[in-house]
Amino acid sequence: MKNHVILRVVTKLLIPYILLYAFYVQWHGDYGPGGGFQAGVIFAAGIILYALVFGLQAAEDAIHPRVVHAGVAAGLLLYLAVGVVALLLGGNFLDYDAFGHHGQHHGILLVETGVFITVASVMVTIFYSFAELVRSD
Amino acid sequence: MKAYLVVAIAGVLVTMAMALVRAARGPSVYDRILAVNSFGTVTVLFISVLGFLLGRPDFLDLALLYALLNFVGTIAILKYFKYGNLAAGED
Amino acid sequence: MIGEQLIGVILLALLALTAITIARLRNLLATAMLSGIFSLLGACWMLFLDAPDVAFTEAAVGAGISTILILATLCVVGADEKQVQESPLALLVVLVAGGVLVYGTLDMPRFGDPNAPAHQSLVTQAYLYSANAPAEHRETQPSRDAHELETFAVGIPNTVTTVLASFRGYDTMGETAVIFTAGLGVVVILGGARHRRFEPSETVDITPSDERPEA
Amino acid sequence: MDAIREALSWLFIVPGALLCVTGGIGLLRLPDFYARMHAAGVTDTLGTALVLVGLMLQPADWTVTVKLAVILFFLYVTSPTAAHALIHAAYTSGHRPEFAKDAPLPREVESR
Repeated sequence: MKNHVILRVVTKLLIPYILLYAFYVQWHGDYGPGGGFQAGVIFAAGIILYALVFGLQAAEDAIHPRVVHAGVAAGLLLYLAVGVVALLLGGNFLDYDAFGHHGQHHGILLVETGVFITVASVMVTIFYSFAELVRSD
Repeated sequence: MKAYLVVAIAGVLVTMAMALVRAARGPSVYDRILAVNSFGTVTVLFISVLGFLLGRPDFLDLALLYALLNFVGTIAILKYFKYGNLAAGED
Repeated sequence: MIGEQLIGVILLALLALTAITIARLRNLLATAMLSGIFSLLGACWMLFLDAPDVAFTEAAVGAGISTILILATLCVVGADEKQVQESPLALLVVLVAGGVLVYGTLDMPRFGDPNAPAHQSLVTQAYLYSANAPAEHRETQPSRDAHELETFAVGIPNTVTTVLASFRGYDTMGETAVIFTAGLGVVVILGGARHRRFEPSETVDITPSDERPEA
Repeated sequence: MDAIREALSWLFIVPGALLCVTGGIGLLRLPDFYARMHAAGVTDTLGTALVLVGLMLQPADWTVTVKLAVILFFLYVTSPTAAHALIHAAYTSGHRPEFAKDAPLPREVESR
């Protein structure tokens, strides 16, 4: 679909906004609907749109599958790390009050970031793996 | 409850029903894609009007999400039908 | 009030119509598209019930990603549903199970009932209180003071986020682990695919049989 | 001021809803895919725009107005593009209107 001019231009226009909107949903989740899970899915949708229009190879060149595989683990590790750091600071596991005055705020943001990274990576991984199976190029 | 919002939501619901019938009946795959795309657009309207009707304008975040994601779904279906896979790069 | 109820009834009727259509179709491509519509309607219904966070998830996952992932799967397996012999026994089992579920709902509190246990529980009150109380509140008033509830103060306006990420942090960690496991499973099973491409003889016809031109 | 706002809301939202219904009827009743495409266009462009502009007139926070404008912008970018890609795919893959079953495939369409 790369040779389809209108589609290509509009996709290029749209992808930054989809990714930006994912971050809006991520950081605004404390005040409105949304959070890490939804943001991760939206972010993955932006990358998948790129893969659909410009081809799987182009997407894999932009974001290598190895990076995505690392992201799958990194998000969960970030989540666990927040818990362990709270433990080391003298609180209970995942007790954000140990982080000080605005601890709850910071803890929730960090944990949501972990969820975001894992969900986005898993969605992109699933898409890459399935599209890989029947690629024609 | 403002009367024009009620009119709007009634019109939007009727349109949703008609698009749904077209998506179910087909007959060709292109009719279905067209109906699904229209349905998505009308759903954006439904969510916006519902937000004002119930006095919850933060529902608009959801409408914005649909306005962006509806396009991705349509392109995916088109690509599937034209190329038989989702990986192809060249035409 | 009656008008609002009517919107809900119409949405549920459209949902039922979509579900019946999906069950009757044998063309999996059309099924994928209609399940996208089903997710959209489901999200509208949840929004109508004033649950924007759930609707958001349903919208992002159901309408955005799952349609694409279903299509990616159909590329591999083809778009015709396998014909199976429909037995009356299966229908009976489904009807009985559905009847039991409907019977179960009869004991549930009425929709929006203020006396429902979920609305009266101390836990609910604590959640709602914590979401609305500012974080500084806790500093000035020690926990054993006046209200027991004030120990819960978090100071984040969105109750759902507070409950998911703070009160139920363990739960959400488990959910993240589940998603991680799903990704791991896909990588382990399909990850080696690039080394063994499908041979041309293995390719499947992705056009559903009722869309194919007459041969 | 409020009376003008009310009047303008009626003027925008009700015709917008009617145009949506018109598009829906066309989607349901017109004879073939290319004709239905026109009907869907009515819903996607003027119907959507009138309803959203009407909602912008409602008294609300300025962020709400901005969000509505952004939604309108994205709908106006994505739906014509999706419609164009759809009709391009249909025509190049050999789908023909009811009244021109044997129309040949134009070279320029084929090569694009």
